[in-house]
Amino acid sequence: MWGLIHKLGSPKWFYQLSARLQPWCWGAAILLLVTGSVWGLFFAPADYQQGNSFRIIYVHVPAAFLAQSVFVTMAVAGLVYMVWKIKVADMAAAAMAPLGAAMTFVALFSGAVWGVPTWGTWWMWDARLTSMLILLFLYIGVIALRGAFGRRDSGARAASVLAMVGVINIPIIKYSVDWWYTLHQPASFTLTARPSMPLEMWLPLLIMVLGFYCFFIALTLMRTRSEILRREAKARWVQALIEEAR
Amino acid sequence: MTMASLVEWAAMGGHGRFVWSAWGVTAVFMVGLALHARLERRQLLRQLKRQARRQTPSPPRGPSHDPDA
Amino acid sequence: MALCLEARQLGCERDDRWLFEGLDIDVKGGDIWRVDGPNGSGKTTLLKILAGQLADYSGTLRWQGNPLHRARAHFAANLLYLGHAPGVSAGLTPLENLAWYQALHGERGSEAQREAALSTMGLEGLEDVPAGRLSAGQQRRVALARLSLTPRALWILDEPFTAIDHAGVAALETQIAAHAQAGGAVVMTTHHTLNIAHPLCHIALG
Amino acid sequence: MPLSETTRRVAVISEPADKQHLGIALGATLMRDLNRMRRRPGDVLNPLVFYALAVSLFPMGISPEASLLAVMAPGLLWVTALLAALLSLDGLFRSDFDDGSLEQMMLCPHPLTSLAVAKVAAHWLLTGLPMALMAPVLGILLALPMNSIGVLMASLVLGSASLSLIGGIGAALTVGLPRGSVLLSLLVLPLYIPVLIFGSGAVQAAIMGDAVLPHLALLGALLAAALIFSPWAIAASLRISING
Repeated sequence: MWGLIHKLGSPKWFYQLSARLQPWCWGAAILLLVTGSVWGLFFAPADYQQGNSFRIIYVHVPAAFLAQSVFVTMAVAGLVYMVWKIKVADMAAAAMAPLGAAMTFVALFSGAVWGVPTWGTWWMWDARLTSMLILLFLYIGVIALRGAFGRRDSGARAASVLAMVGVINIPIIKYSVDWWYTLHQPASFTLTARPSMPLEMWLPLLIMVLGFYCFFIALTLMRTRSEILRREAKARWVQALIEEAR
Repeated sequence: MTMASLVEWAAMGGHGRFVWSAWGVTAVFMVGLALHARLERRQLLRQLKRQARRQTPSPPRGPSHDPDA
Repeated sequence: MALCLEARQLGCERDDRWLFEGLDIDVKGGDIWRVDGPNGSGKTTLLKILAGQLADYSGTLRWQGNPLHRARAHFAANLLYLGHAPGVSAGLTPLENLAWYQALHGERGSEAQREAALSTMGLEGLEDVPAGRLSAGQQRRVALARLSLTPRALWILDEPFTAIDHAGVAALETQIAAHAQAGGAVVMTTHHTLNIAHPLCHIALG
Repeated sequence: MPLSETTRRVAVISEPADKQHLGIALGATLMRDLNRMRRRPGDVLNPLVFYALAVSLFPMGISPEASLLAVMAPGLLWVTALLAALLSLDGLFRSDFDDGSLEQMMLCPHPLTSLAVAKVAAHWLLTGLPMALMAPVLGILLALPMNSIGVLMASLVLGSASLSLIGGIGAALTVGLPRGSVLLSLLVLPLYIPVLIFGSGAVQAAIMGDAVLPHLALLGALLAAALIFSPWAIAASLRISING
């Protein structure tokens, strides 16, 4: 077990493994995203209440899922880096943070736009949108803290601690915001309280969610590989790699 | 798919503005992130090559032009 | 039991640059180790690693036979560390500083003990002056008063002579020599030419 | 300078520090901070003056109309208390970090987590408690109904303890950074939101005559969670900042 962890953790081995994995992920991501989009935009029936603005769900929900799972993944990668000192885990955490922040912003923007036809205003302090806004601040905090330290591995460790503290607080924040929202607007319409979506609406959503996750994996692999090259530039295997690329 | 039905579909029953702005922003971010990652990688490789070239004076290259440079 | 702190293949990498590597050090009772090297050669980093303050180093560090991170509390009870910053807080008087330092190691101690320690460092009459108003040398002396106040087997001193006048330096050198003769161990760095009546062991860095 | 004991052999202490020693260390660290603040009252009074000043700005910004202010009083009192606590967090570890006392705390035989709790307790006694005692006066300024004054104080006492603990993590993470205080608020404010929600919720419930206990119970639960997790996070962050 110990040998496997360290072999898995060696940047060189990860670099080569991800080289093989990456094209498959990109292929799957593009395939899933295209089919999901076409299905969601063209063929899925419009919602009887909201009409076509319902189609925003095929972008909003996957982005919201991804925003939260990227933060959790980042916290787990931070824990792996802090406990087992595996540098690749921290490189992956550093690579995925901006992606998570971007997905949070996308979820926030699409959620707000989705609310316009139903609520008539651009911003509505809906429980889920508020939690998403706070999640965006947590992302910005982690990214800003990572960059604030002179030495890279101090910044990495600080960002890992903050990601772990943040991930413990996400359910607490979500619960308190939901409680706060129901206290002040008990009866109003909430976006996600969907009774049960019919299959032809729900299936494209599943495909889009899978597409978003494949996109996330592919992009994180690519950015982690760049991070490996940047941090291991002095290693012999990187020099050899550069040599043969010249 | 006549032109008329295409325009009618794009209008999305009046909600077109919202649907396309949401999808548009998502597409911009995802494509932007992907392109940025590729650009970042290409710049990094070029920078590493320059450093490698600076440290080890490379043998005088023949007339063939280096495609990557 | 005899004091022994052994380091095997000690190495430290800072920003892709190896400050030092492959260091083997055996600190035993009666040793005075002096770490030499130009500025920025990692002297302070080495002392911080030996004091158990920095964790990211390569190689092994053992205290009384078992790994340092497992025997941390026992090791800390026998360690007296003096860093660049003396560790004397400006808002408190020297007596309060020493009282807090003793309490940090679990000893309540007595006012008389602290006054005696301050007077050995030539700080009579300044016991109740807030440390913020003392000079750098006097603040350093308040920190050095700990050497006689709390007897510890292992001293790790990072440039203890900074801002100390000649008389103070001589007194400190005799105190260090006495500590080594009494069976204690000292690991120190200084740019000052030491003349101590005790054999010195050297570690050259950089 | 006579060297009194030259012949005494230097003994290697073997028995580990027991509970009684830990109590001495924690008590001394707590008293040390209280003494230091007694000498420099500015550090204690600044957050309180800021709290009073910020609260009295709102009527000028909104309207002197009592009924309007009364609706917003719980939220305003709680948000300004939160910002005042944030203001005083920066100094929590900074002076110890600069003069080297933090190094001594890390190298003493006692766990850094318990010393961190002692530091945070001292900070709470010097900012959280005085603010809770001062809040009723400011409540009157904002025409806060009288029946909710007691709950306001109780929620501030409970809430400010969690604020100090969670803020301690941010302070420990940014203590080594030159312009750390701006980053500190960016890191800590999102984590303050649950405490703010249940704190001001308790006061609003008291005004409307609803049940107050669930709110205070949730504040207590947040405090318990903070007491469990934040000392570990503060100690880990201090070790990172020391090496930084």
